[in-house]
Amino acid sequence: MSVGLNHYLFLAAVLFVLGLYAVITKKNAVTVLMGIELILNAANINFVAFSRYTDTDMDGQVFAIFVIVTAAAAAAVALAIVLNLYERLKSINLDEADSLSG
Amino acid sequence: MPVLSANHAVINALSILPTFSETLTNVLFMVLGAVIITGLAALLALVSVYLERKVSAHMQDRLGPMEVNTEIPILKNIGHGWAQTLADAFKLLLKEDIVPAAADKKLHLLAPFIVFAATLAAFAVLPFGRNLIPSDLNVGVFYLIAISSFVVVGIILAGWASNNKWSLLGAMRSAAQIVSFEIPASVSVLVVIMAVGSLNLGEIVEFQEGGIHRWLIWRFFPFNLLAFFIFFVASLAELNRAPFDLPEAESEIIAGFHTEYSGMKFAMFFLAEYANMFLVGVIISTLFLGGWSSPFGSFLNSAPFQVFWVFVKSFAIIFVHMWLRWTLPRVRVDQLMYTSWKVLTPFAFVSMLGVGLWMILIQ
Amino acid sequence: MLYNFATILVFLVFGCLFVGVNLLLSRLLQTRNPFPMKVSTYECGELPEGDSWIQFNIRFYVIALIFLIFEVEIVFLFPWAVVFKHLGTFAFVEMMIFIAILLVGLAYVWVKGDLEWDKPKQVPAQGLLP
Amino acid sequence: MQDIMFYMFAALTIASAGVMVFSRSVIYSAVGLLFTFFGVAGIYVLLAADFVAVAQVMIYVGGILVLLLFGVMLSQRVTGVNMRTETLQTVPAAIVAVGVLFILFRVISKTEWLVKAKTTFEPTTAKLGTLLMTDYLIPFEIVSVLLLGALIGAAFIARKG
Amino acid sequence: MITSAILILLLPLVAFIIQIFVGKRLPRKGDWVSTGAMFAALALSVGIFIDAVAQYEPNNVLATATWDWINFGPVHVTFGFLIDNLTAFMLVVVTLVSSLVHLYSIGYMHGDPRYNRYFAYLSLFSFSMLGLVLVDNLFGIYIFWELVGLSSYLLIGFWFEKDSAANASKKAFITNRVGDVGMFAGIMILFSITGTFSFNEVFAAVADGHVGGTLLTVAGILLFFGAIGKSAQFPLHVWLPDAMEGPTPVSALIHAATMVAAGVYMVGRTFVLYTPDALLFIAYIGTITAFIAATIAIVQMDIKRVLAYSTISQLGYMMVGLGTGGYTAGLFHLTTHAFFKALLFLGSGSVIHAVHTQEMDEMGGLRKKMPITFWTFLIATLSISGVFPLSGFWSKDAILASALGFGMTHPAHMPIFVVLLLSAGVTAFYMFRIVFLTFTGEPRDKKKYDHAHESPLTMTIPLVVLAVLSVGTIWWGWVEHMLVKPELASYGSHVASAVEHAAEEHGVAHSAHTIAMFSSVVVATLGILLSAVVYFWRKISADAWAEKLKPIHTFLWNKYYFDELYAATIIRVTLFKSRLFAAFDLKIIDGIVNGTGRLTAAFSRLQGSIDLRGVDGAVNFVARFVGYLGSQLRGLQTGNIQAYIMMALFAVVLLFVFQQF
Repeated sequence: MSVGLNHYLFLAAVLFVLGLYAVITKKNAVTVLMGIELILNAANINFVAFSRYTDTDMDGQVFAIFVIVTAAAAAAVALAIVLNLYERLKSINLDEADSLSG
Repeated sequence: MPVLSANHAVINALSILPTFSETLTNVLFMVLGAVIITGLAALLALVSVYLERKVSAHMQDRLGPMEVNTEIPILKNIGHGWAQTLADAFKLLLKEDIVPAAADKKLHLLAPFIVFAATLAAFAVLPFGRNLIPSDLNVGVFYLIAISSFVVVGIILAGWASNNKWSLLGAMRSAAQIVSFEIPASVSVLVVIMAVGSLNLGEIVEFQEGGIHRWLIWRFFPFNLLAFFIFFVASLAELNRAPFDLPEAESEIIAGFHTEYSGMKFAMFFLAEYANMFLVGVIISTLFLGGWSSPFGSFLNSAPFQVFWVFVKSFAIIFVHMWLRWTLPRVRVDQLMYTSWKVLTPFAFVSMLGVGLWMILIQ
Repeated sequence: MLYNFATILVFLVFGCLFVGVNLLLSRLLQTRNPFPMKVSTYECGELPEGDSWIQFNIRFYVIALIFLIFEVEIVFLFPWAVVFKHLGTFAFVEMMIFIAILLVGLAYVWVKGDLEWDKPKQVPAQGLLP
Repeated sequence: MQDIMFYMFAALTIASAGVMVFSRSVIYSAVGLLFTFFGVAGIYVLLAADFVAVAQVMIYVGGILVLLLFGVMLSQRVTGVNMRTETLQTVPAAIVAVGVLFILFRVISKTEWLVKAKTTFEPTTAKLGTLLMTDYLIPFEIVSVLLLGALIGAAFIARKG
Repeated sequence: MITSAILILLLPLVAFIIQIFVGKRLPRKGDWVSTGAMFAALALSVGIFIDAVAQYEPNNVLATATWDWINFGPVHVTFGFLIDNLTAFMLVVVTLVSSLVHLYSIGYMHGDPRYNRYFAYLSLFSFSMLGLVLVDNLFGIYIFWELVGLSSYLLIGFWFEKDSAANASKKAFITNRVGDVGMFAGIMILFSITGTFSFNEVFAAVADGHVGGTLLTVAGILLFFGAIGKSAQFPLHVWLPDAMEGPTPVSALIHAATMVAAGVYMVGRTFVLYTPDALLFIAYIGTITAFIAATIAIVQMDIKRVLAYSTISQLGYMMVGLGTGGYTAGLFHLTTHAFFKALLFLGSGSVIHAVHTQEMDEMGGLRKKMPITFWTFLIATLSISGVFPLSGFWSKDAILASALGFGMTHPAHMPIFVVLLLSAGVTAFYMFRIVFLTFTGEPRDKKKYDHAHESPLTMTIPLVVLAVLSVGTIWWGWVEHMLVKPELASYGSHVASAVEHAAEEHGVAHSAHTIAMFSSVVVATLGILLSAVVYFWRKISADAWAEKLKPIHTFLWNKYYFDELYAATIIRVTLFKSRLFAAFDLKIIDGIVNGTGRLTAAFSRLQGSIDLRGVDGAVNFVARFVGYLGSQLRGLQTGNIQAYIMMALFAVVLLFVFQQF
């Protein structure tokens, strides 16, 4: 059966859920970041798939690029924060980073 | 797709094989290309190792490897220890592959795969002749830069897998070095792209055909030359060679990230390094020195000569690389970073600006 | 266009194949005598002491960060460069603005001294950077 | 041929994503992530988005993954290999994940998409270039500001830390 | 003309104001102020009268003036003066008697502590009386009507320290008010129909049939109620005898000449309004009053009370005159009566002044002591009894003639004439009884007799002037000509009967006139002779007859027990009602109030408890519940970001699941 739009969407959905699972379960902040990257990738697949399979010409891809770029910026800042967190708490397990105080 | 139809025609013409369906011929041809290129890469690596040792020897007024020879009659009388690297290869084949106990077995094994595969993948895009481009990728140059980032990851993994703080430190350092020199390299490549107007390596070369004066190095006079120089220096750093060979500098941190590697895995890294050197050579010749176009314009511009010119130009560049290795003193780490960020990057942007303005004003 | 990518994929596969074959070959031919001393981590000959990890200077991260931001910038530059010939000066000015903004970033990082790569102070392995 | 490629890449991506999610060690997740990015790049190629594929490889693998690895290196006190990343509340997370998956599948299968598939594979870089410069100029400039902000922010935070 | 009318009206008012505010500090306590004002008004009135006589037109309107008084929305109430022959007559009568009384009071009230206030009240009374006469609309009349009532109340109760005076003034005022209510109702009926108060508009409306027959009769009767109250007619006459408590000049002015005449004047002014039935009603009331008053007067010993009853009786005559269509006769009798009755009162005043007692059995033989008073008194008595040449004869005769005429045309009503004739005789009898008892015979009280002396000049001059006026025979011609009954012809159909009634009467007039004249003279002389026999020559002893006719005597002595009757009925009823209301008020209202008080107290206690336990309880419960909820929820806020994401996603899934079903 030829590969239609739904296949890509299903793939994206699976990736999304895996990413979500990682974000929820992993205690290690970096892994959580990886999970987030995974989620963003899933979204990107959808964008490109729609750009390919519907009549919006290149918008999907441009959007995908912007997502990639923003993801990069986000990852950079997030990681900086994680390092800072590590500096303070000597560990980057998220469940230990639950106090709001300074 | 010109290549495709050409290959098809050639095979049918040869009618060696029964006429296959279109896709099968494509696959067949791809595999053929891949085999040739891989063999070429390996061969070239060995040759350049040999060349390296010969050149560095002669530069230091000594002979270099002379003894190793074979009994085979024709090859025997070449002399000059031509089979030295072949012998080394066989040696490494037989050497024991020591994997440190504390190392992470799987990653230790995976690292060479990633590095070599990435390097080889880069070869797919190189234009050896008008129709001799294994994969005439439209986003060719951009792909090349992307593939180099695979190597970085491979190096970091290698450093980490060997669980040796010196190798890890070496890996991090070489990664940082490659990473920080990648920016000026990319920007200088951009300068070329702006001039040519396409990412396809074939088109870049066709843009430069017709004699040495059309080579990109001379056009838009100062800026392209500046870009060439920046790219040349940046590629040196990315190869971890010569003045920037800090990571596996003998006097510094042992053998850098592949200290814990021995035997065939070490050979793979070594091979990847020299293949990379040749790769950089071809890239520089394609981008700046007119690729397969002969310096004399249309003369000597037929198919075999195109390949000839590619090899001549790339070996010339390799020679310069080697030359620099034994002339320039090693650079300190902070000087390394200084050159990359505070010298090369600004000048790269300046050249880009220059070319841009030049083209706007002239148009 | 798909064909080209296919070739790349084939090249990748052959790359791995080449490495795989060689490693397999060497595994068959090599002599094996792993004894503890040989397999311990190589410390220029001395005994390896302390864990293999030492606290890294934050500098590596900052470098990677700057690299990432500029790489993203370059990703945006490439399509522009490709169509640079056909675009008018207006696009050129736009791009100059784009680059100028990011050069401001570079200047900031430069001024703040994140690019200097001073020698890491000799700190005992276990110690933490202040 | 194309379908085979799709299934191959899809399998690769999902497998590596699985490795990333279910692996104990952070490094293994990183490697998993590497192959996921590579798989996703392959998917983009199949969707005739060549520039995006290469950009994906370049930024994600070359940039973000390197950054993540650096981050991991700099934040791991524990020696060597056994860098366990414990997990918490896995069971409820699994249930919720399956639920969300179920929801997404229903939604995807239920809605009829306005499918108008394209068959040709044209190079996209030139079009992207023009598009970026014309229609998406403002986001383009905003992205530059965003990047500047991210750079300064991250540098500042990293330095302060 | 109008300016003089205004002046006439304002002079007494100004005098009153001056008197009230600065009276005490003026020399001679300001009596000259009010008397002077009165004489000025008299002069002006005589001026107007001369004009009227000069024009010599029957019922001609000398001058009118109207001002807009109230106009809100559709209602336009105008206020103004109407001066015609009737007004001229009344002006002269009122101002003349009033100024004479003022003169007389100077002497009589000499030395009284509230001397100035007395004159102020007199001026007020004159002002209101003049106003009543001048005004051209019903509402105006009503206002001055009340003012007159007020001033009579003040004057009757002048010596308020005497309880009897205070009670008398209250009694007078209340009885007047009862009458006024009827009058007010009548005015309002007319107003509600015609929408206006002024006479000519109301008369025009009546003329062109706007006002329905029965309704007009009812209005007429109600208006007449006012007259009954004011002129002390049959049911409401009880207040006049008690009003004698006031000073004698007051009685003379108010209760003889002017105020009591107001009723008659009002009936005369609004004569056209009365339908035949109303006129019949008036006539009957008049006759009854005349007869009753006359009979009571016979047995009274107090000189002023006798005169009071005689006044009531004479007013009855006037009403009968008007009632039986003798418009001019009634009004003429009013003027003549004003003069001789004023004279009688003032005369009795000087007698009382002299012997300091009002009881006739303590007097006697004062003829020698007070010759002027005696002679003036005798003339007045002759006039009132209807002896031939005097004015009293003419007016009384005219009334009797009209009554007879009426009787002839309506044989059913013949008794009116008979009763009237009888009471005329009785009148003559009791008048001469007074003369004989006071002035002739032996003095019964030696000490008083010696002390008696002729009154000073200020008191005797008015007596003489009045005496001359009482005699005045020559007027009848004028009056007859000047005060012609308003043209009945102008009435609408409903008054047709009145029209033909007048024509007939005209025809019959001559024959009735002669018969009436003859019979009245006979009756008068009989009365006089009978009185002389009993009191002068003492052939028949009054007391013996009193014994013989014991029941009748006591009945008359107690004034037909009217007071007792009223006391028994109205007063007790009112008292009973008041007691009832008081009780009602006490028990029920207070009960209610206390009940609500207690209820509120109980309710507030209840509400308090509810508030304490209920509301506070609820509030505390809510607080505790929220606290408990909070503590439970705190568990959720673990601070673990991933837990939050988990919960959020769980919610999404739940939402989706629910959305499905």
